[in-house]
Amino acid sequence: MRELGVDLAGLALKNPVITASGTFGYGLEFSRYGDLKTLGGICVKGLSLAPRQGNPMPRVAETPCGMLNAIGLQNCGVETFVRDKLPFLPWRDTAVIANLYACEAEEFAELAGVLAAEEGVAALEVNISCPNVKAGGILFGQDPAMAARVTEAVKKRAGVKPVMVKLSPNVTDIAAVARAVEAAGADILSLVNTLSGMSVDVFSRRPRLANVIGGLSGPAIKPVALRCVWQVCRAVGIPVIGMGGISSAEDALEFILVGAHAVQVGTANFLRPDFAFRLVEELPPLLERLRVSSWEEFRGTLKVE
Amino acid sequence: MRELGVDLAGLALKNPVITASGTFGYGLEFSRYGDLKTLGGICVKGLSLAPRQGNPMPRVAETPCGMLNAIGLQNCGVETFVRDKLPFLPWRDTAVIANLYACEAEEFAELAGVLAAEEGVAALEVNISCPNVKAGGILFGQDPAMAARVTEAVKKRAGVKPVMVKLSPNVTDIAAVARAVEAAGADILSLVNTLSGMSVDVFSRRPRLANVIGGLSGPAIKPVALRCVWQVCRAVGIPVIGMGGISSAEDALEFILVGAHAVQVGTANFLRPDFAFRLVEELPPLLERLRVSSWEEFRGTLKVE
Amino acid sequence: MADAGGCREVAVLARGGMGPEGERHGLVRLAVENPGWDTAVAGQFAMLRPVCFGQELTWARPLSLFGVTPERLEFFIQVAGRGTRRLAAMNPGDRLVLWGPLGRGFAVEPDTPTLLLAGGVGLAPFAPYIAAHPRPDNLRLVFGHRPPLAAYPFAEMAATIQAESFHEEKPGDLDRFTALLRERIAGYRDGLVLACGPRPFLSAVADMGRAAGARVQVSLENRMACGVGACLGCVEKDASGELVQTCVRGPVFWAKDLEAFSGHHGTPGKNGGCACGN
Amino acid sequence: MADAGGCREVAVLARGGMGPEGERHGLVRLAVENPGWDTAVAGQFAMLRPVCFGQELTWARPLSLFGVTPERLEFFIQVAGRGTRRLAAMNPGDRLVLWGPLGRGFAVEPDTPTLLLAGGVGLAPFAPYIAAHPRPDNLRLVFGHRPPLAAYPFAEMAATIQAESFHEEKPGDLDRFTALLRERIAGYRDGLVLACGPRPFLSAVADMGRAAGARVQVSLENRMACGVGACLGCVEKDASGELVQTCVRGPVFWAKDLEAFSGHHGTPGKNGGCACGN
Ligand SMILES: Cc1cc2nc3c(=O)[nH]c(=O)nc-3n(C[C@H](O)[C@H](O)[C@H](O)COP(=O)(O)OP(=O)(O)OC[C@H]3O[C@@H](n4cnc5c(N)ncnc54)[C@H](O)[C@@H]3O)c2cc1C
Ligand SMILES: Cc1cc2nc3c(=O)[nH]c(=O)nc-3n(C[C@H](O)[C@H](O)[C@H](O)COP(=O)(O)OP(=O)(O)OC[C@H]3O[C@@H](n4cnc5c(N)ncnc54)[C@H](O)[C@@H]3O)c2cc1C
Ligand SMILES: Cc1cc2nc3c(=O)[nH]c(=O)nc-3n(C[C@H](O)[C@H](O)[C@H](O)COP(=O)(O)O)c2cc1C
Ligand SMILES: Cc1cc2nc3c(=O)[nH]c(=O)nc-3n(C[C@H](O)[C@H](O)[C@H](O)COP(=O)(O)O)c2cc1C
Ligand code: FES
Ligand code: FES
Repeated sequence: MRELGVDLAGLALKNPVITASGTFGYGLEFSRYGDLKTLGGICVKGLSLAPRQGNPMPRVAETPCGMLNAIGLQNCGVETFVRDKLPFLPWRDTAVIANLYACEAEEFAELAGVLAAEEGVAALEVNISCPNVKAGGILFGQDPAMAARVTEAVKKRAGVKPVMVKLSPNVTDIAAVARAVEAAGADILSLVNTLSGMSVDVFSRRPRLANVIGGLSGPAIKPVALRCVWQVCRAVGIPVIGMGGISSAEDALEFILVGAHAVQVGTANFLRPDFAFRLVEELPPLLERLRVSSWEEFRGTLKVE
Repeated sequence: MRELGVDLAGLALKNPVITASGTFGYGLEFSRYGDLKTLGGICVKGLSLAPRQGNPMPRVAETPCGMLNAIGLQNCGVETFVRDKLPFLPWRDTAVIANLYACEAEEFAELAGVLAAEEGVAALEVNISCPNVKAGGILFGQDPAMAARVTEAVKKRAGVKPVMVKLSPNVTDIAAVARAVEAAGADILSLVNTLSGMSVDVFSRRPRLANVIGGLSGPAIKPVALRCVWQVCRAVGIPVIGMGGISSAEDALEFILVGAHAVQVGTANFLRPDFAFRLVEELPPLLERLRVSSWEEFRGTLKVE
Repeated sequence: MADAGGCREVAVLARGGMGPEGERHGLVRLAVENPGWDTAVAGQFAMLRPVCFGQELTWARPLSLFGVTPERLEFFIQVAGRGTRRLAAMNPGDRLVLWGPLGRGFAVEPDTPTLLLAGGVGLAPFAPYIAAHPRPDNLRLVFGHRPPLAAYPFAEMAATIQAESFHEEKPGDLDRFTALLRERIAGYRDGLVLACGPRPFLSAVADMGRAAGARVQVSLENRMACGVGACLGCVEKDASGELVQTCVRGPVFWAKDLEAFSGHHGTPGKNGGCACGN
Repeated sequence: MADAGGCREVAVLARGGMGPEGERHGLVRLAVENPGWDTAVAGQFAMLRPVCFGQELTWARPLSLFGVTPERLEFFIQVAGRGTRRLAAMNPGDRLVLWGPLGRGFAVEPDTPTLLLAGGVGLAPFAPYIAAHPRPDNLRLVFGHRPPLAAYPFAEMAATIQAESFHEEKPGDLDRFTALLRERIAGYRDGLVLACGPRPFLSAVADMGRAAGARVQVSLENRMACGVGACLGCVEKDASGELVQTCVRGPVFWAKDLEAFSGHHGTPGKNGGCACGN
């Protein structure tokens, strides 16, 4: 297969491999382990208007074939990102995607406004897996109407930047949220965010995360993620970016087989820091073995009776 | 700790270890591997009014630290169970819990009626993780109102048998379902059932389950299960039975630490067929190490600030 | 005896390539401590779960009994994926959990001419079958294989009974192999034909056996999670349309008793599945 | 150099108990191929992920550099859980993924009297520290331990510098060890005190160092997922209330630069966490 590139509603990627938000820092942390320019895209850590400290320690825990995190969106704030990080990223070669975090729709819109002006930002990814402070803490992503409202608000201020909405798997009907967000104008969907989980230590009788509850990621969640992506791809017409537990080239292609246009890799970046770079290299030989000569010929071709 | 027994709203168990429905056959399959009388309880495979064939093959697939199944509730039917299986189970020593499967509330009630008459049945476990045929296929357990209706219907016909409702984790707000079911008269809650998941093979481009979607179980889901049990224990006053990925004595105690009265072990029975028997033996020394001298002193004592 | 049939943790005693060429082709012979089995029948199997599976690989792997002595159980493993790769890499002293002997083995009719048909690693159960048979002169083996013959225990087996092998190397060979099978099977009217190998091979054998008037047994390799009849993951439809567990009602079945091998189209199953995933 | 600092798969060269008693106490010395590191500083660390972790254990494990030669990197491992158990059981030839050298090491001030304080496996970074120090006569080591001294590489280290050890065996010993530490530290006004060991030990050392007017560095062992500053799982609050990554800004910090070790109560963090679990 010659042409690894994909185009998602105006977001052009040289290959479908994007590093997932929160697992690849601001990108620069990994330049020692590979050439950032070879990646399809980089989603940076969730950005908020003001810098944030996040949750108390401990905030990560290892689980069978996965991990929990409750970082609590520690980040340097959007201004610092734009000033001190973005200029050093190879954004002309690799799509830099800003991941947006806020507690109210207006804040999301304001963030979008700041980033819409930045040439180096290829797209905005809206993290709706976080609590809506005004609505008493229920997650934006758990209610189709609220998810739609955030999408609209961001879309209005995003200018020409494609808006990608990142869905939570912690819902009864993910397709319903996906349809609502599509109707509200989202250009792309990405999923899944982490599964809500918890871990405790019977010896100390304490939770392993100070926040008690955290987000589960890694291979353990891949079956759930794949099911979500499949359901969403059948429910919407806009392009979908799949993620959740991808830790090999085969895993990546599984998401494309069920309908995704591109993938994000998260926890696997912790398996080894050159993981994403290697994944990009492993795709062509695997596609060769599968005799796939274009994405169109493979994407969404799962055979179901 | 001398006294391992627990009492759950009239369901007395000699110890808190119950084998989970669908993973321990009708119990007798395991008599070669241990003494069934040593178990706290046995939940048998989901029973329907008529015998059922289940889904086409393949219907199990291995996943990282877990498995998917889409058996489709193959079972011998409640009559055959009562006639050919129940009499051979040591139900005077070990609580035999019938797991009920139906597509409509009336069917559930009818099943309850049949089993209420059986001396050997200690309790009824209502599997509401299955689609409501009348309501167009949405799962009973995904809608608090429907879950409550099934609970009421079963409760009316259950006579003196404690009614245990088994919750699905595939919902936005499991505490809401738990509260609805408690209000409808459930005596006990058990959770979690499997997570909805999927697995595909990029070489054949086929799903690994003929049914495409199946239920994820095993250690992979333990963090999600533990979070659900914790949330439900804080939301209701009735006893809770925790399960999901338990594969050691420590795992079992984690569920009790977050508030469960007893546990069920499922997929771990496939790790080795004597798993549940060994678990019963491993609890006392571990409790000793933890210096726990009664369940009351340990249950629900997770230290959260 | 109850004890012998339980679940035990045992140690690996020896591992080696099967024949001089085996290791190179992922064909390995594994000997483990015998926890007290004495009554195993050829065609029965064991579930093996190396301690090194940890929690990552959930299921034990089913393997046919290849040899049983009072001290050791032997298995013949072909590397097919993640689990068999780890099994085939075990070293003496490494530990595994094992339960069995499981299922039903092949029919033994000392005085009936009996044809053994093996495809690849399907050769495994026939080693103990031949060893235990009271009238080896009534046995004949036909063995089809892709890796070189020296990677299989064929020579040892051919030393005691009439045996021939067929090397499938290029496309077209399959047709010639099928022709050979048909010819051999034709001689077994009212005789016994026992087959173990890939499913398409078993299907072809069942068809040819029926045509020839032979009584055929096939050994199935359905995916198994528990091995004890509990998970219902390994089922096969019998001739009456009932789904039965391969692990307890098989893995060896009379071909005529299974819908897929009986030549009859079954009735669609009554009361199909549930979308809930249990 | 860029290459040397990358991520590489290497083989284990040797494994052995630390000293004659080490293996029995879960204290193991592991040597692996050096993928080209030449500039490592004592106190820096590597992330090690044995191939045998498979997918079950998600994270690599951080280990201090214990020895560096052009051919080999050496580590000193104390079995603490699932990951270190597997690391400590690796055999020559087994493969692991490794990245580093990571983080910032201990200050080297040749002419400043320098006190090295180690608790248990916290001894590890001081072996290369001593080896590389231009003025070993300016160094002094105090080492507290629970397993027998012969399970540690103490004798080798004591051969080149002034060193003493303290065996904590029974309750009450801790107080006597603390008294010993206080006495030693008291002699280092304006000197350098470097500490590595369990967190309560580091806290006590920082307090005593402050009281004595010594400059103190502590090496933290916060839980780490990535080791490269990306996951924000290993953070520690600095003296200004900022959360900084231990893996890149540490693991060695000046005690005065960290809230928990500076003796000052920090301001509550601005803009706390999010319940979403990211
Ligand atoms: C009764 C019985 C006896 C057997 N005897 C032998 C034997 O003596 N020697 C031997 O080498 N093999 C034998 N097998 C087959 C062996 O069990 C499988 O090759 C093995 O389980 C595959 O596991 P894996 O992890 O290596 O492959 P996986 O990575 O799990 O899968 C590889 C492929 O095999 C499929 N598969 C998974 N489990 C099974 C299974 N249980 N049977 C068949 N395919 C499966 C998968 O879907 C996949 O396509 C036997 C199987 C059965 C049921
Ligand atoms: C910079 C640095 C250098 C280190 N150098 C050495 C060394 O040279 N030799 C050595 O033996 N150990 C060293 N450690 C500690 C070692 O990394 C941990 O003991 C190991 O990661 C525990 O993993 P495990 O799987 O064995 O234990 P787990 O089963 O994961 O956990 C055991 C206990 O340790 C906790 N834990 C998990 N990860 C860590 C961690 N990274 N650090 C501390 N506690 C943890 C768990 O919460 C649990 O309570 C170092 C740690 C750091 C951060
Ligand atoms: C440590 C950590 C931090 C994360 N931070 C964010 C974040 O800031 N914003 C976000 O949208 N997702 C965040 N995620 C979720 C990931 O981007 C991804 O959706 C999830 O981990 C599933 O993919 P994986 O299994 O490949 O890791 C984080 C995940 C991890 C493990
Ligand atoms: C093969 C299989 C069959 C199952 N069948 C049923 C069933 O009939 N009824 C039911 O309520 N749950 C069924 N379950 C769900 C289990 O009882 C349990 O809720 C789930 O597997 C989570 O626990 P575990 O991780 O310990 O397996 C089944 C699970 C498996 C793996
Ligand atoms: S393998 Fe579980 S029923 Fe046969
Ligand atoms: S270990 Fe990930 S930021 Fe330090």
